[in-house]
Amino acid sequence: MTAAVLQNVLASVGGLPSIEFSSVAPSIILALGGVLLLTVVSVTKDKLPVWFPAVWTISAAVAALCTVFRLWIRVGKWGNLSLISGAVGLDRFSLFVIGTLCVSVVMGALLLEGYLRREDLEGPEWYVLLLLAAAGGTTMAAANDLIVLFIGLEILSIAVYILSAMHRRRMSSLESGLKYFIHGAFASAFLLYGIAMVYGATGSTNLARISTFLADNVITQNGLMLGGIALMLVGFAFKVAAVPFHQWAPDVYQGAPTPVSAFMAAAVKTAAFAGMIRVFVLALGPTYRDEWRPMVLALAVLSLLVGSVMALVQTNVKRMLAYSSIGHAGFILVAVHSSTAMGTSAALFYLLSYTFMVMGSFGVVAVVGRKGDGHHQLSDYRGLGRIRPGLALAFTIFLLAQAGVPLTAGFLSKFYVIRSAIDSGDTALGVVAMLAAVIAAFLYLRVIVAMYFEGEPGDEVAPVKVPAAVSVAIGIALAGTLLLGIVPDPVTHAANEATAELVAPRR
Amino acid sequence: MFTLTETWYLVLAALIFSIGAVGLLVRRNVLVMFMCVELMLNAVNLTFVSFSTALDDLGGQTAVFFVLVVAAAEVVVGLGIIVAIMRRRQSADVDDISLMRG
Amino acid sequence: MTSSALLPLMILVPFVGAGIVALLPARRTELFRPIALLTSIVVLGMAVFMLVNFKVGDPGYQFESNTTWIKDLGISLHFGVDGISLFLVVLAAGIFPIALLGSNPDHDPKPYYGWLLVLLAGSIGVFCALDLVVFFVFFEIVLVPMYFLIGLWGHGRRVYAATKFFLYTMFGSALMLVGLIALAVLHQKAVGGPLTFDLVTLAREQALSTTASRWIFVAFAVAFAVKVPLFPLHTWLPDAHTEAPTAGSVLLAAVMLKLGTYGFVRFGLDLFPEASVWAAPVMLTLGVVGIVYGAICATMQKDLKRLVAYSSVAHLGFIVLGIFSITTQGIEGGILQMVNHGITTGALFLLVGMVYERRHTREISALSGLQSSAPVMAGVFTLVMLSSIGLPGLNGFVGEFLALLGAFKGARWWGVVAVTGVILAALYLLWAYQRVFHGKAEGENAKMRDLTWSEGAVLAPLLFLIVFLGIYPKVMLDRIEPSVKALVVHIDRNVEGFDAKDVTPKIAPAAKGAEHGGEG
Amino acid sequence: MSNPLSDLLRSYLAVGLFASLGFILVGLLLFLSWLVRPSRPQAQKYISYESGVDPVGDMWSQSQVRYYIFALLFVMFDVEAVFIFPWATRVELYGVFGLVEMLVFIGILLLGLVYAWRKGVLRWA
Amino acid sequence: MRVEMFTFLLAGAICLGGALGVVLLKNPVHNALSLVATLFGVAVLFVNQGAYFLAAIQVIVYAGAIVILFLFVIMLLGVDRETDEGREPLVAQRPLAVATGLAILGLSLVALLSAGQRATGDKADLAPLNQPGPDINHLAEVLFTRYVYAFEITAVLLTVAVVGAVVLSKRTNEPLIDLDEFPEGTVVDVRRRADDAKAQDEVDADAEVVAVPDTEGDPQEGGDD
Repeated sequence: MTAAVLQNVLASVGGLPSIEFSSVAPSIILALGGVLLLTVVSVTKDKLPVWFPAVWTISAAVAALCTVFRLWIRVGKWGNLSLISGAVGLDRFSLFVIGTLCVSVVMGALLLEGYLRREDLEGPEWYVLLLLAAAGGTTMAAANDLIVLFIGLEILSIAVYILSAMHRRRMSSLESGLKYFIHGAFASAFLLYGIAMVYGATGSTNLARISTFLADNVITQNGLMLGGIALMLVGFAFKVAAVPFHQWAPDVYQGAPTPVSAFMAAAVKTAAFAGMIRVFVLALGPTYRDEWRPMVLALAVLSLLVGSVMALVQTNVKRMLAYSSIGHAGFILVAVHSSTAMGTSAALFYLLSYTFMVMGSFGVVAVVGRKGDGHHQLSDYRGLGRIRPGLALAFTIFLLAQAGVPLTAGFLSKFYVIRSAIDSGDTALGVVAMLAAVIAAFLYLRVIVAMYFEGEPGDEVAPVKVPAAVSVAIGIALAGTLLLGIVPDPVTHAANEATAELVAPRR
Repeated sequence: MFTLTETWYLVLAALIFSIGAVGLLVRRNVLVMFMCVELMLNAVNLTFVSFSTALDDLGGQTAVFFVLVVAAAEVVVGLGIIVAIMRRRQSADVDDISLMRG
Repeated sequence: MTSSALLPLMILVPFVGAGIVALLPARRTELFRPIALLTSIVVLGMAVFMLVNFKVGDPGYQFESNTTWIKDLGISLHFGVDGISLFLVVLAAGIFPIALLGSNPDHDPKPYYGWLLVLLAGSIGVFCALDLVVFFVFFEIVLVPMYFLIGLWGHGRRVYAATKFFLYTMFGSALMLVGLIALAVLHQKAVGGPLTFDLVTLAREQALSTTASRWIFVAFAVAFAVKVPLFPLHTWLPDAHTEAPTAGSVLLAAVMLKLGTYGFVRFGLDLFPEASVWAAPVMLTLGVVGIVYGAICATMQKDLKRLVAYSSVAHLGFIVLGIFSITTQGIEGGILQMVNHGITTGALFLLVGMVYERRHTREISALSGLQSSAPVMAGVFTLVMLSSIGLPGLNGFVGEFLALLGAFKGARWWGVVAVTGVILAALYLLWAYQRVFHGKAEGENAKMRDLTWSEGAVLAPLLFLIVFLGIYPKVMLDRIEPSVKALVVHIDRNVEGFDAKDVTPKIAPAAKGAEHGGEG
Repeated sequence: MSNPLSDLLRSYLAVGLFASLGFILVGLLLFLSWLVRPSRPQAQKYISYESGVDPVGDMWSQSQVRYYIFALLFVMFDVEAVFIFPWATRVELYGVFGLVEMLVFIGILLLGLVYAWRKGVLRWA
Repeated sequence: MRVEMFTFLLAGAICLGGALGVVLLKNPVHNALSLVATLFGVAVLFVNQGAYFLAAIQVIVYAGAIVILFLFVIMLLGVDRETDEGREPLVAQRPLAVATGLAILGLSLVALLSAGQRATGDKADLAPLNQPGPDINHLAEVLFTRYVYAFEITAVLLTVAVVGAVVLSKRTNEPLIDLDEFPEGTVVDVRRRADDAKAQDEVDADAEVVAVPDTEGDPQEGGDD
């Protein structure tokens, strides 16, 4: 409890912002975890066991998860807080998102552990960047200030750019890193330009002060405000790979090493959506709702349709999962579009269950990719049902969950989103979303058909070695997908309570 | 003559931003694309400073501070990736790079 | 109604069975069939216990059990059985062991029996679920095992058929999901209070505006039309039936098709009475078109199994006709026909499966003169065929007659056209029988071995039911009538300008003594 | 805008004038000589001058790979320095709080440097 | 007032000229130099608006470090000679790109010009700008008290960049294993290039003593990367 001591030493200095360290504990733990791992491994120079970085990462993520629970109870008692002079908003919304990020870090580390050993790549940098990316994500989720949100987004993005370019022996990994970098930089410039315009129109970059300013006075010439909203939306749409800003996603998912694509699909999307909800639904929701909702509606419908239709023509399973993740982004955009508390909790629940589903699916894809991470064609999955029935069954459950078959997390999350959409009056959007889900179901069936129905029993299938760590990750993902589908009560209850609130900073 | 309001600065910044965006979309050479990104970030800095002066508020200038840091980090990592690719191959054209066209 | 754990148990036992089968190592192939059989026998026992303890005159739900599943969404595991769904549950539980014994899989039995048990759990659950979401969950859960059964153990173009089957139903259920959520949300907005998906409360309170309830009815109707299958959406049925393994097609015919018609009764008439009356003409037309179209297609089929599949389309047309005539007789006839069709078509598919096992072909042209080489099978086939045609004295006739009676009262012209369907039915079946069983038998047809004792034992209960229900349907009618009467009264009360054109049923040898005063 | 700014700029005016004068004069001379001299271009005249010896290899000699990492790290720690400047101007205002704050900042970057050093990236030889 | 207008016009012209130079010129070195011109133009505009410290940083960090890094990379990779823009891989690339560019240009201009935008936010929200004394002090007061959180996570950002730089600059000549993965059509010249790359790497290996340690025979190195 050195943090407490340090805290009141600092607080004693008059006029300075008191930093309750415990409030940002998750981000601190993840960030320091990453940095210390970096130094520990580089100082001890390979005298540490090879599994040390993975264990360190997982324990850091689990520690962060524990602080999330503790803070959840504390927020329950004392209500939401705005801390460190308005930069961080501690409310159950951000805690839920941080929890989801910690889950994706644990699963990402497990997938990496098995993957790196098989590809005989080494170095702690993978895990360090994983932890620092998660730290960036947590700052983004809890950011109450647009600048802090932007920096968090940049930490997350840059770390993932490097991660996706780090597979030395694959040219496509380097290229996916470069392509992701160019699109990411382009998107950050747009997001930043949007922030600048909003700053011009409202006078502050703090979300709480922006919403109070917009509530108090109506801007007659709101050209700046509209421009700002449009540009910020473009920036977020890029990050979330919503159509028409999705061109980068399939190539980058295919090129990047599979555990990194998994982390990208789960964590980057979660953090980006958390940021988007915080900015649009919370800060700009009450006043500028009618301006940004039509744009989000267009993004949602396009993402749903293109995401599911384009996936049908793919033959590479990783590209298929990339397009299906664009479809999922469309679904979450539907929840964001309703811009109600129910919509937000629907989006949160969707993100958590999506993290489990996508991490599990990419875990299986990583394993079937065999040495060299190159075997991702549908034909590589032929006969998987026979040689590794357990793995094939797990992948079937993940795919059916993504299609929305009941008794899985996918069904309930889609159910939640449709309910929030209908509750805020756009039933047509709900129908479109479900039809897109049906189209996407055909994509998932194609993979199941490849695994079980194609290929005579006779022909031999290349052996697939499932490392222990990856099977643990797939186990966790399986448990998450099924438990969230069958016994979702505690999580749905938490998602309902995870409403966010912008607390104005004490001057 | 006209009085110099911040609108002039904003228009200039918008022009630079657009030129940067067009440059990034049109040019194939990766290095030039990076420079265009830097252009866009500079345009944003200019917008921040002109708003900061107009609103008589320090917020804009602190924002420029952090944008600079982010731009620097971005360039370092970007060029790191480019050099890694170039050592694997010679030409810097993006179309050679779009090896994985979908 | 004390909350009895019978129904949840009936759903849980097959899941447990499936779990045991899944956990057993694949090597021990001899274990899976007995475990599956044992589980289905236990479930059948519970079903018989329920049948015996069912209080005859009570129109409400019996054996109810209600535990909350997801508190925030107002979804509760509410199970209950009434006159309408009682016999469907018993049919599902009864037909299952028969389908199990009727045939055995040619490769890897472990997943086969595992998926079959999951299918059993799903089909029982779907008939006794009284919560919209729980019904939807079982409605889709039943999809996955059938997909794998058709896909892995089917014949010919099984992958195409399985995928087509999965996507058709998924499309329908997607609309239904949006419909039921809209129903619950609009209901909560109108009535206030917590969000609830409970069928009983939603049906009782009828809080929706007519346009909204009509739109939602259309969404439900599409989902059920795919399942029934009604004319435009039926193209998946012939493929699914012909490519499915024998057990699969028996269960598909006996249980899966009834989801649609049961859905129309429970979630159409009960939940949206006004919309059902409004949509009745359309549904009747589709039903009648189904009867005539099914019959015509059946006559042209060259594959015996495909012929039986198309005959199902015709029979289901009758059921829809009965239901949407919205008269007590019509609905009773519909429900009765659901059960009879399950028994008759199940027996037909078993017989076709046995012929296929012996001759490895289903082409009618390749089969001729089987009567001489397998007289007992020919006899059994004749009996089942006559029941399918609707020969008076057998179970098919009772259902069809009641449905037509109701149709004549409620929807006269549709009834007239439907009667021609009866004649066509007789046409294609008799013609097929003549080609397959009569004539000279040479080569393979001559040496075909007759029905073995074990196969006879499997078919015996079905044959007994065909005859018994044909002679004494009162045992079923007594249990179905109160609930149907309550349903008609419920419709009458909620829909103005709808006179329950009711006629006292004067059929069946032991005509019921008590006269019905008007609507009763 | 505010006038103190414009007299600051006015003081630079002299510098500006002086510089432009210089440019104009030099430019004028070069232009005049370009105008007058005959131009008979031969290849010999355009080879780069390497103190009389024939030039060897490409004009743009390819710089060594290993100096590139130094440039990258320089940018990073240059930016770090940029943060320390303003901090230094108001140190007395923050007191202990500012000290701890800057120590954390520099500490994290120091760890990054230690990592780079242990990775053997900084060897100049 | 006139002096300000004059410097704005001059610096604005330099910025626009430089920006166009970056986009239109062929030789990357010229692009880099025109980028420097733009940066200086922007710095002058900062001075014009009273943000002196920012102008200084702009020159030091941007022009001083980042563009030099650009030039360094250009020199390192020898891409300075004219790169032929003639070959256009995506037929629809150029008109499509120009169209989107114009759209973006239109968006920005319309957003700003049409409404003759004035900053409409409330005044001095964070802290008043024109207090007495150098602007670096006011900046410092705000930066390290109100934005302390942003300041601390910048350290994490810089560390990520350092790790990235070190990891990505690690040289390896292990063979590429995913070349056969891509359908023949797209990788025709890449495979040829990959072979040249290998040849080039050999040349690199013996030509320079690579500080980035993965040459094998480096005894005192100990466990390298």
